[in-house]
Amino acid sequence: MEYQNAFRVFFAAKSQNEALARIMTAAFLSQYDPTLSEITDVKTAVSEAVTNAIIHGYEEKTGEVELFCGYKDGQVYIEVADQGKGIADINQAREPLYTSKPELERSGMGFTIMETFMEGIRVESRQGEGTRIYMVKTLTTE
Amino acid sequence: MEYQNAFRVFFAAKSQNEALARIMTAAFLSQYDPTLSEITDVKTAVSEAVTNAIIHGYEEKTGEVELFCGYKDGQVYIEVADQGKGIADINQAREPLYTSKPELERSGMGFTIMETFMEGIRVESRQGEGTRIYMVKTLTTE
Amino acid sequence: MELKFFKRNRTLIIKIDGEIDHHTCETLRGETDRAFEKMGGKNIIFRMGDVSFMDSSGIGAIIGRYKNIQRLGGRIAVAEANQRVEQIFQLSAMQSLIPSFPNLDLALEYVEGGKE
Amino acid sequence: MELKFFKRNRTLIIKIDGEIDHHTCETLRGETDRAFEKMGGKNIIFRMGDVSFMDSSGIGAIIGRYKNIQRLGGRIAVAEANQRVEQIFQLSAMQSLIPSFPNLDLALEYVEGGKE
Ligand SMILES: Nc1ncnc2c1ncn2[C@@H]1O[C@H](COP(=O)(O)OP(=O)(O)O)[C@@H](O)[C@H]1O
Ligand SMILES: Nc1ncnc2c1ncn2[C@@H]1O[C@H](COP(=O)(O)OP(=O)(O)O)[C@@H](O)[C@H]1O
Repeated sequence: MEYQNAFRVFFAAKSQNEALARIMTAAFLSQYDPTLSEITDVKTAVSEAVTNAIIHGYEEKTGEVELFCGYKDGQVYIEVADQGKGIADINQAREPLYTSKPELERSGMGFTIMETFMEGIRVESRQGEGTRIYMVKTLTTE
Repeated sequence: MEYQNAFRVFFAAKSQNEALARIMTAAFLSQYDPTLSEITDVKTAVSEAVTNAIIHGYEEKTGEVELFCGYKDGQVYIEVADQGKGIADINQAREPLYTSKPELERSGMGFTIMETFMEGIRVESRQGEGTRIYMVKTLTTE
Repeated sequence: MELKFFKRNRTLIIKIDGEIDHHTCETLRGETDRAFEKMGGKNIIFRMGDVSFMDSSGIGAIIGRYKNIQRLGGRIAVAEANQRVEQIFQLSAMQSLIPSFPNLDLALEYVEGGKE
Repeated sequence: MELKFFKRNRTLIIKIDGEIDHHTCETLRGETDRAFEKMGGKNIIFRMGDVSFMDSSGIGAIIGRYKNIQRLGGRIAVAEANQRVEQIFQLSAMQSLIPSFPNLDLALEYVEGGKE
């Protein structure tokens, strides 16, 4: 796809970069005069996906997280990817309240939030190879 | 080099992304409690290098700009690269007030500003292949 | 994220300022548990009026505190959550365990109303 | 970046708010030249007290306006530049052509003091 504008960033799988990923996303989005609520929707979804890459993908060990933001014709395209553990059962993972890490006080609501705040979400994952999440959101334009 | 934290972003060579590059840099830096003046120094240097990639490297045509920010032991490492035109004479390019684009009202002060606001700057360039700028800055730590 | 701790009767009140994510939740959890141990008390209220961002990590941390507190017979509530935070609570159906009140007084009334 | 245009005597005053970079300079140049043509006048003052960021593109744009104005016998000055903006002016030795004043009154006095 030919995006009107896009960036792709790779950053260390460290929890302080969750905020960095949100700021980058918000700064990119703000070029397109989104509503505050749209910015927060996308930031929240990105935060969930990046957090998952760090704690589930890499299990809080070293690794690199990839974040892509693209814009085309009023739609924002997000990708978040890791080359970590992968997801064995994607359907189970996407169930509300399911978490494989209750000991870390995870709520199991990450995927549900991504699905609620974005329009489409697609999960590609292979065990031992990693996970890539695709999300889309249409911005209201005046 | 093993950085304590780092990101590498690739974005479209569009002038609105000059601000995006500055925001990303500032957000990364702010993890390390820099002074406001240090943030501005690095933002200004990044802005010069990214602008150069867009207007000189790609001559305002399509292309991708790369920005790297790394942190290690109190020092910030910046790289800005393009795969554009390249610089024929690097010494001439670095002279204060030299510009190859006076018709665009460039001041020829970009390199001088990078040198003033950062501690070390290294320029790698090959005609027809592109340019990569390396810059370092030590943050004052309390 | 910044945290401020107050004690009112037998309730620890935690005022949260800033962003709640997986990164800041570590601090939120640790400091809350430490304050609860040090200051004593039975119940917890999270004042969330100045929370500028929250993702699902916040739900995990609040439910985690609920589990600890509940074992000791205490109650937990949330006060002043904005619309966005409220929406995330609703998604998680957390409110059946941890009610959310528009202001501190109502939250206090609820938590202090628990049995001795 | 936001621009506001005022006219005082024979001087066009441009108040710049926000960030000056290569991207916003296009607007800065275009709108300044249009306003100068429409509002008439002889001199230009850039009020820069609310400039939050400026890189070397700003120097290029100001010198560009200087060249146009000077041809018509006008003067150009900068007012209220903060320390950072001032530092960038100094690096470029621009101040020999375009003086910088702490306030608008001094800048006006200078530009209006040019010969008829
Ligand atoms: N990037 C990932 N890599 C590996 N496993 C993942 C990844 N993202 C999600 N998962 C799996 O999906 C489950 C559900 O994810 P989610 O709904 O975000 O809840 P939570 O993060 O609270 O566990 C996780 O517990 C984990 O097992
Ligand atoms: N990324 C680049 N690709 C090609 N040429 C460049 C690049 N960066 C700088 N140059 C050359 O170096 C000159 C001086 O750059 P600089 O000091 O930033 O001044 P300015 O951008 O105002 O021209 C430019 O005019 C250009 O010829």
